[in-house]
Amino acid sequence: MIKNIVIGGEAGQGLKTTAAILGKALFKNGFNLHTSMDFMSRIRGGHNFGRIRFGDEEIRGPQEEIDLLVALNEETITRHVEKLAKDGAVLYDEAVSAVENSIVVPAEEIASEVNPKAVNTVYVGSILKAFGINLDCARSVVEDYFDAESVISDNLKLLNRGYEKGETIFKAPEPKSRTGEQIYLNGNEATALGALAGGINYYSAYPMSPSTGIMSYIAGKQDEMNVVVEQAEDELAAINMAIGASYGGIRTMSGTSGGGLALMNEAIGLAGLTETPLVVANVQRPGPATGLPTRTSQGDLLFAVNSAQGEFPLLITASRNQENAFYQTFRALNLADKYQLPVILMSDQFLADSSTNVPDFELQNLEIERNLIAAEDMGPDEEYRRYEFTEDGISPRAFPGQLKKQTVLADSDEHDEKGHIVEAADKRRRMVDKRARKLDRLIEDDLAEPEYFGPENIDYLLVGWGSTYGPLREAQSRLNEEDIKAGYLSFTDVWPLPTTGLEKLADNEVELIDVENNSQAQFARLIRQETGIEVEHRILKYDGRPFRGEEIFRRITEEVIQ
Amino acid sequence: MIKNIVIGGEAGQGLKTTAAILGKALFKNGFNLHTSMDFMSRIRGGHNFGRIRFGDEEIRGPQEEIDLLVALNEETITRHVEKLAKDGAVLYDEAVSAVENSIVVPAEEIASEVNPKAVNTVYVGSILKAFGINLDCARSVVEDYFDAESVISDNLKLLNRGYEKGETIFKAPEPKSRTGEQIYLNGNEATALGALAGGINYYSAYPMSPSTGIMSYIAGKQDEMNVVVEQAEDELAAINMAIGASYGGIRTMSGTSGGGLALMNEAIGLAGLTETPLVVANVQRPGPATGLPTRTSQGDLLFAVNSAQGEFPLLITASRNQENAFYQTFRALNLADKYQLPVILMSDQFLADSSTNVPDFELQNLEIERNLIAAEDMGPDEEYRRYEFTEDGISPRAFPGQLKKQTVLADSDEHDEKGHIVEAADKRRRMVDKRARKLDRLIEDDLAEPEYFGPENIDYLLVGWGSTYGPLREAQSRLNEEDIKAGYLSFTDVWPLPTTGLEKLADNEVELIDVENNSQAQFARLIRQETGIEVEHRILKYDGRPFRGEEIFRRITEEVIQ
Amino acid sequence: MSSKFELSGDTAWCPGCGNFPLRVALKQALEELELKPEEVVMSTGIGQAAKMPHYIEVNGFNGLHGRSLPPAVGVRIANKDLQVIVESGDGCTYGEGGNHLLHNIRRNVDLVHLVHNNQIYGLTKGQASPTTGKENRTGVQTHGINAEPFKPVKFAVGMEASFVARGFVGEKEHLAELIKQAACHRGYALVDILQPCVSFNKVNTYDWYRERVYKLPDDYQAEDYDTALQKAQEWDERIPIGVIYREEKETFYDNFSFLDKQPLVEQERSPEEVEPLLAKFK
Amino acid sequence: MSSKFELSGDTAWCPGCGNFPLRVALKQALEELELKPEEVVMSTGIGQAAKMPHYIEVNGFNGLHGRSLPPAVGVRIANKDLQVIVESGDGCTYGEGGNHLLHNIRRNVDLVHLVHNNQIYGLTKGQASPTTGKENRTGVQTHGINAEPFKPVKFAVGMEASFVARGFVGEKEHLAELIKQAACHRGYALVDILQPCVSFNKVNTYDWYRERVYKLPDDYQAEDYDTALQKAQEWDERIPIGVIYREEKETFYDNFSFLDKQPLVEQERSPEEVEPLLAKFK
Ligand SMILES: Cc1ncc(C[n+]2csc(CCOP(=O)(O)OP(=O)(O)O)c2C)c(N)n1
Ligand SMILES: Cc1ncc(C[n+]2csc(CCOP(=O)(O)OP(=O)(O)O)c2C)c(N)n1
Ligand code: SF4
Ligand code: SF4
Ligand SMILES: [Mg+2]
Ligand SMILES: [Mg+2]
Repeated sequence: MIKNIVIGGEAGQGLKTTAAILGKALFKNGFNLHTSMDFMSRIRGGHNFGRIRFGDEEIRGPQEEIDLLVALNEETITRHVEKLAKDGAVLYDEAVSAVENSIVVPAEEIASEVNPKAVNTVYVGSILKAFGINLDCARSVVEDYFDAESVISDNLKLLNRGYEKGETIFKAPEPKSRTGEQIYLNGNEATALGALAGGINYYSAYPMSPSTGIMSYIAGKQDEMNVVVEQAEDELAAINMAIGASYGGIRTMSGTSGGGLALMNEAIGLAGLTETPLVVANVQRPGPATGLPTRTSQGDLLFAVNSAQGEFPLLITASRNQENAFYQTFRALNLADKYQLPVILMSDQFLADSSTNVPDFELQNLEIERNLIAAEDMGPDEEYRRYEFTEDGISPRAFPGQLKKQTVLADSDEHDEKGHIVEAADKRRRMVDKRARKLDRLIEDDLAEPEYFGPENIDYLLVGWGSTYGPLREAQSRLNEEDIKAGYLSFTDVWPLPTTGLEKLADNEVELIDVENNSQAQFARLIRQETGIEVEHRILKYDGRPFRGEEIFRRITEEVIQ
Repeated sequence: MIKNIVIGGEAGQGLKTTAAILGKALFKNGFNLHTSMDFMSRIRGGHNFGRIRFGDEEIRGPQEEIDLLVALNEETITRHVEKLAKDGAVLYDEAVSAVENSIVVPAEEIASEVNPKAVNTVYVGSILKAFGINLDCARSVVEDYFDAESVISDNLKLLNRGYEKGETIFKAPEPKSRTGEQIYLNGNEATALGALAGGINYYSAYPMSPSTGIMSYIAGKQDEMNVVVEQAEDELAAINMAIGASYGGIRTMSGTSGGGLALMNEAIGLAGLTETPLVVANVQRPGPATGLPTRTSQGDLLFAVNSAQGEFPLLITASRNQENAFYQTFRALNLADKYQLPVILMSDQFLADSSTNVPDFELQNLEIERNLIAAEDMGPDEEYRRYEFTEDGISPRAFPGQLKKQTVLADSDEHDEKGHIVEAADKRRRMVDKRARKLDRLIEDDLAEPEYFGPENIDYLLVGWGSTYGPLREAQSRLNEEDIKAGYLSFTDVWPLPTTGLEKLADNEVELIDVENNSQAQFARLIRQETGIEVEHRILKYDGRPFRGEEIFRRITEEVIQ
Repeated sequence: MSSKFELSGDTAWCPGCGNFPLRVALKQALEELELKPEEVVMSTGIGQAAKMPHYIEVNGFNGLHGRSLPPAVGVRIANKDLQVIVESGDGCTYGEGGNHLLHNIRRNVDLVHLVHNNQIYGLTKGQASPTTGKENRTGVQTHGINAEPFKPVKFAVGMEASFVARGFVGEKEHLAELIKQAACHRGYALVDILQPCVSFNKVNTYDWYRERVYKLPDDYQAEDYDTALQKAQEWDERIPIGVIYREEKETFYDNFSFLDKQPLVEQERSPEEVEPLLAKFK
Repeated sequence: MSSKFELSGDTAWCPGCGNFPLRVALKQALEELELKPEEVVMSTGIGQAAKMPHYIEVNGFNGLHGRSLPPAVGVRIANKDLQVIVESGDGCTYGEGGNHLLHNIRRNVDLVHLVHNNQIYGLTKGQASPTTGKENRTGVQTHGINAEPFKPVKFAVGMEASFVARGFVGEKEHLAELIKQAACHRGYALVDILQPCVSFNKVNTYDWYRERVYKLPDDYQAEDYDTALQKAQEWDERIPIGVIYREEKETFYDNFSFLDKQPLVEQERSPEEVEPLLAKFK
């Protein structure tokens, strides 16, 4: 059984705190859950809301139909009431006549007696009560969440009051014991943890929604993890500092959103030409220009694939969910080092700001692979050449000061093996070819084929990349439930495009359906560019909102299958 | 008959002057000619050279085989002598034993008696003599080229001396009277003139080879043409100033090369979202990063097509030669205004720095179409809305101050018809659709199909875009001469990609050959992306040097036809 | 007082924000300058401050973060009859846009530049801006600030900007007066405006500013460079507001004889004008 | 004298260029500092000046035009044991890279920053740079310069950079001494170096500089800010060379306790170190 809570109110009403405490409490109580946030680009006022979906089944994304609507203001009711389930309820500080089940909790009044700032905890208590969930889980979260003793005790008090004033309307799902240890976190946190696990010592960025969470998380761990986090004067500085640090020999990372990636473009080419490992997280929002700063999109795909003037090897990989974000980030750092190239790690606001429960990370299986030259690899009289020609194009990498009596020269002009500027036609050609060979090797050894989900024989094949994974899996299951033979191919690596799996599945009998959070079906275009395969159907969404599984299901049945 | 002169020497030896005077003299003498330059990225030293090909037939590009090699230093001989034609000659200040025809002109010695700085004119005299061409044409060029009386008289003197000391080796082609009035200019000059004819009042840029020539030319005409030319502090300023000026109501332009275009990327999206007309010339050089700053490439195609994060209508058009550069630039300014979108005008070092004779521009047929709203189009109580929804997506455009009691609001966030920030899903969707409709209209009304050259029935179809036009036409003619049934499709508009002509020609019987100055066959990729058509053969060159017609011909016979 | 610059509707600013009194002062100044809305163009970057053209009835170009200045220069070149106002936050102007500030002081185009200096990144929820004081802690600057705070007024006077002032939103009348003077000044005029951010800057509050701010005396010599250089260094303990430095000098326009005749935007152009240029190529 | 920093081979510089004596002074300074080539990293942008790491035996990161400073900061953070030198032209540093200069003065990372100030864009063939004098004409600045020249030393002192000096390639020994002092200074050290461009700058020639340049007297008080502020304004008629301003202050490194222990690049990392962080998410 799955239940869906929506909590809405103005920016500044503490929605984030409510969602965080409630989500964590439900998590501690043993549920699966998915919490997603819909924010406006403002600090106060307007209308924000969060969706918390929880239950005993696997939960992969948000849902539209609301079981419990928690209204921090009246507007929330007006905006969301039509999505209320038949037997849904509204929690508000006065009775709502239009709906059948109206839970009245005058939260502000209640809080004002104890601590007006802690009003959100009243809601948490009443919400748990609505599902008949015992408060224990929430108590420990409150104790963790706040620092000051007095604040904790106020909140515990209000949690109880909220519970007492509330009313049990729903039968809660039975929390089953989840498989193994789990953690509950959002996409930005997962990415940040992947970066830290990957051993970064430096992170430089310029604040930009929705990527800032990565920087904030790492910044909070600077001393613990020996990482310097530097907020740069602009994105040009951020990326060029990171490249310098990487040339200097430490692992580094940067993160931004589309507009920042645009400013970083020239330097991505610099990393490509100088063969400096570089990982940049691009947390997408709808563009172009400022666009919709706090919303979600997959509109930067072809922009990222075709980064920077000229031609150079580049890896673009997209995280499919919170768990994957951690491992992808870790892997990106390894591959950047191995192939000495820039990697753009694609995420988006939906993934970045949504929290879910995932299996605890398996750190013991991870290995940091720097792929640096060892001093003993150098012959006694050999001169170190940063861009030595090798069969697979990968030159031995050293950092300055690493090798005795050897200097390391990296150059943004076309160069020879040592790193000095060259202009001769044949030298240029050889260097272009050398760099290109690295990508051939990467394709052979490390490129991740898409994962396939679904039955063996299919009539329809859904294709998608990155964070649409959750909703797409849900849609695909729903289709199968309705006896529609549909499979789903989930891409993480998108450039170079892995083609084997797709080509195998995309035979003439199968109808392909591209599902993307953009208006131009960029991934379908990329597929045709690289394979000639035409994806005939397109389910596109470009209003800044994430897909919901049921929505994809519905649109496919309406627009494709009919 | 066509003859080919190569003049080589160190940077700083005045090669540019020699080529300019000689080229102009040959032009005045009634020849067709093509002058291309091969520069190193340095001010002095190294090895630079120019190729001047002239004759009585149409000449579209450079040629490898040399008739007369003019060596300003010894290195020139070493580097180029192997390309000397069987009956070719070398002009040098001492006898060259290795070659049959050696013309000895001790130019420095001769010049030192008159004016050592004018040594180049000695060469011009001797070169003309080598072909038995009378000096009259050169005299008038010298009189035009220099300002000071004394410098002119020194140069005239040295022109004569060079002529006297030289020796006639070749029979010159007969200058036929060319059809109509002609002019002789390079690609950057043609682009600059197109911009001036298009009525720009503002040009802002940051110096970057090989685009700087556009800025320099326009800068020299500021007062004459009422144009403000501003060298910006960086490319970010350059493009954002231009966008502001365009919003302000005047026609503007900017120019750069790949690295600068990367920095301008975010602002190209800004022009897209704010629907501000903007023309940017991207004069390509080999990338990524600094690359080969003074050489040629077509490596920025997909980068330009996929400019900036997010999705917005954009036109990419490439000039095919000097004549076309003028008209394309003019047209780009008109289309940017008509569709209120950014246009990237693709050129490259080969086109920018090569001079040729073209028919005088037909100014009387050109019309500047601003497509601004007229005051009388507004109803008496109507509020002006910058982004009014219309059938074809094109909203009436006014500039600030134009309409009484009306304000003009442009916004980089997603916005409503008035220009105010919006976040609602349906409003976003409608605006994305509105912008997209403009491109549909452009495709219908204004997109230029590629030009086709060749016989009706073909076995091979060459496809290319932009400046490879000259060499490709030459190659195609050569193929036809050898009874190979080959046609050539020359694209100027490349995004949106015009597909009709291509789809008509590319039937199963025809083998397609993509010819590009890059390593990744970007245009072939774009074709497959947009049409599914696979271009099976690829003739690629990515060493920073332009194609020569004979080279394409040879490679096709070797690599494709066999 | 209802003003022709009034624009009805909600703002995205927080209740109590210093942007509100700033807007009042701005509207008052524009009224008193007897301008019409269509004669004013506001060019902004991105941030809370930069939303101003959405909340006041003027022409607006709300461009990219960090790029409030360059479009303004373009607009002013296009049309000399417009009053062009650049407006943006401290992050936008002194951080991302620092290079444009540096070079536009040199360019000296006739612009009014109002910086809402709340010493914080408001819209992105409270990271340090270049002007954030060392004593601040933020979600990213968890250690405190890794760099010396940028001092806009000192910087601008050091660069010999032609007009440098500091205002405070707590002194609305005074601020309106500064804006008027900036508009009347011929050349680039920077007004750094102390504007408390009630949501994210818990250090530089209204009280913090009120305790320190004082108005320059009437006999202050803003035309004297050495005086200005000294005065521009004051901060921390006592913070002067008023016109700190003023110098009439050559503007960008003076370099172009054809710019002062008629707004460029009104000049008709025809392709045939290039005819004479073609002669050189014949 | 053959030096371990000597790199044989041709340069792309013009005969007679001021870059040659600059290189001599640099090599001399590095010798006298008793550094080894592998202990020095030079980070440069793009331009004629920026080609230096190709003509001297040190580690080099020859990055993008305008971006000579940021990679240097990264290198210095990675490895505190390296002597990091930023080197680039006036166009690269003061034009395209202006924002990095502005903010790295504030950051105060321990770097030596040598600017080859030839008052022109050399590599792109002679357009005006921010420091080009008003009296110059170029192929783009056909009217002359549309903006006030940028004054690097004045700017840096105004920004309270921790070490500000001016050198002249015509005074090689003196210049070598300045470079050494900059290297020994703890914090960011800017050395603006007057370097004639014989190919494109026909105004600011060796003679032009020689007529104006003078060495600061021995008793000059570089530690006194007001003195420095005054001295930094001298130009045009008389141009002081030497250390104009010097102040020991907090550096970027002081903000991070873990930076001074061991170069970051030598610290081993393991994925399991994040284990304790995961507890918060359970
Ligand atoms: C290129 C780019 N980088 C980053 C951002 C994100 N961003 C938007 S506003 C802002 C800072 C706002 O601070 P400030 O300019 O001081 O304005 P305030 O909100 O404080 O008024 C940032 C970093 C962006 N929109 N574009
Ligand atoms: C992004 C970018 N813009 C422009 C250029 C072109 N460019 C190369 S060097 C240079 C100017 C060089 O001047 P300066 O920095 O003073 O160095 P100098 O050659 O005088 O030593 C320019 C504009 C570039 N390489 N990259
Ligand atoms: S975040 Fe700060 S500056 Fe922005 S509106 Fe709120 S109080 Fe004002
Ligand atoms: S162009 Fe000028 S700065 Fe560059 S090498 Fe030549 S003389 Fe030196
Ligand atoms: Mg601010
Ligand atoms: Mg220079």
